[in-house]
Amino acid sequence: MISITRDVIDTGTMIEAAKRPGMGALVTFCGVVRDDGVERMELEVYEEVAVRELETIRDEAMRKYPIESVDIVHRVGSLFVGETILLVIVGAGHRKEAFAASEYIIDRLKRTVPIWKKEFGRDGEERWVPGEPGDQTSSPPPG
Amino acid sequence: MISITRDVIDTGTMIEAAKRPGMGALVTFCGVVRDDGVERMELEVYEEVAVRELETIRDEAMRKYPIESVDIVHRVGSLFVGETILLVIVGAGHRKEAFAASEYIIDRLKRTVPIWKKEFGRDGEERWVPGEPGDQTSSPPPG
Amino acid sequence: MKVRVKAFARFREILGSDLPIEVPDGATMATVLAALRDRAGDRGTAIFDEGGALQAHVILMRNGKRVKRGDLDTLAEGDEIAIFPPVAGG
Amino acid sequence: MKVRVKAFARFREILGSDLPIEVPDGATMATVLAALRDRAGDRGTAIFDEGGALQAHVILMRNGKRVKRGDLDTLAEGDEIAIFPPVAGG
Repeated sequence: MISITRDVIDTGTMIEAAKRPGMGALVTFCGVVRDDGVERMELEVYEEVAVRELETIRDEAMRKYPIESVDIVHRVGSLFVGETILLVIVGAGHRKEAFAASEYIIDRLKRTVPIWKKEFGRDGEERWVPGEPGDQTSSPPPG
Repeated sequence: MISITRDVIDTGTMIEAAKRPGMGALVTFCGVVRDDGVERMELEVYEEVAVRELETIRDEAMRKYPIESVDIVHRVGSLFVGETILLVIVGAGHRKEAFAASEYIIDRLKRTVPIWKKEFGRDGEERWVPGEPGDQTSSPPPG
Repeated sequence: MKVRVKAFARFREILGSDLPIEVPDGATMATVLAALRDRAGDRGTAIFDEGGALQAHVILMRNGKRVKRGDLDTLAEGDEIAIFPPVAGG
Repeated sequence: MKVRVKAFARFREILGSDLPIEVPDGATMATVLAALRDRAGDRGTAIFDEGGALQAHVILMRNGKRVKRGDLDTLAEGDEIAIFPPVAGG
């Protein structure tokens, strides 16, 4: 499943749903709101493009690694410290491929999926989180 | 939490319980019973030694990597295809360390924790899963 | 003809989130950018440099596909133009 | 004096899971291994080679700590000896 959601992500249910008989290993990544003096975050998305880009990333990972499934759920809207922002689940026959594909998916996602975060500090400060340097969006060539 | 259990492992609850304010990343590994013509498995443990060895592995991982938490639950007894055998959760500020520590913990665990698996095939065959080659148990020198 | 401009994150705060812009037939991305520059005014320094050119990190899309900033293709009625800073999801 | 022997996995199927063994004072690991060899009889080839020595992959513990197969320390009343094949958890 690939999805952008405004609701709390139910990690346990998603992991159970990802299981298939041929899998021996599921690697799950949860990105959560970290308390760096931050109280909450607001995440914004260019939704149609983000969903399409997540699907592209899933398809690439499935081509590149011998894995059986990729699920990605990205939350947007207002999130507090400790809430899950991003859930990536990779199921595979064996663990090495599942770990490698997970890291690939997250590195890629951070560079190319049109989502932005604004942090609201406990001190009242608001701050847009700067994007990671890199290609930015997989579509056509850089400008 | 470090534990050996005979009960179904509740992955979602364990992940939520592992969260701390300083964490930005939680990496979870679920090892599950894979269908290689296998119907179920029986796992056997030298429990006191296994728990102590899991604690040693957790402590080593926490010394070796800048991570905030390690939880390991290993199930024993009779398990069917798709059931979770092993759950490892690593919480950290950032993802790279969480991934590296997870892989370290699982590689180490497979070589040194006294647990054994017997597979029961759909064809009625019983087979002890051979151990991974390697040091075998961290305690004193090899014999 | 009309095109829609979607701006995100800091750029949305400057330009608004979803704005219809009237451009003449045969207009290109440059026409739209000029309209956005006027709209942003003094607040536009995150998007445009002093000479009015796009800042290095600004990303443009047309109908969901990345386009170069100097793209000379003529736009079509109903095109969706997106403008945003580097992404920061995950 | 008595020591307890715990065997696991395939070795448990051959030897039993938890057996008290009576050994003379001053006994070493070799004394226990000889008793186990007798007990295993014909089924012991997974554990002992034809000359009666331990197979290469057999692991021994005394009171939860790994010991070498040629360990000459004398055992004590109540010691827990464990014997098992390579582990396969995870």
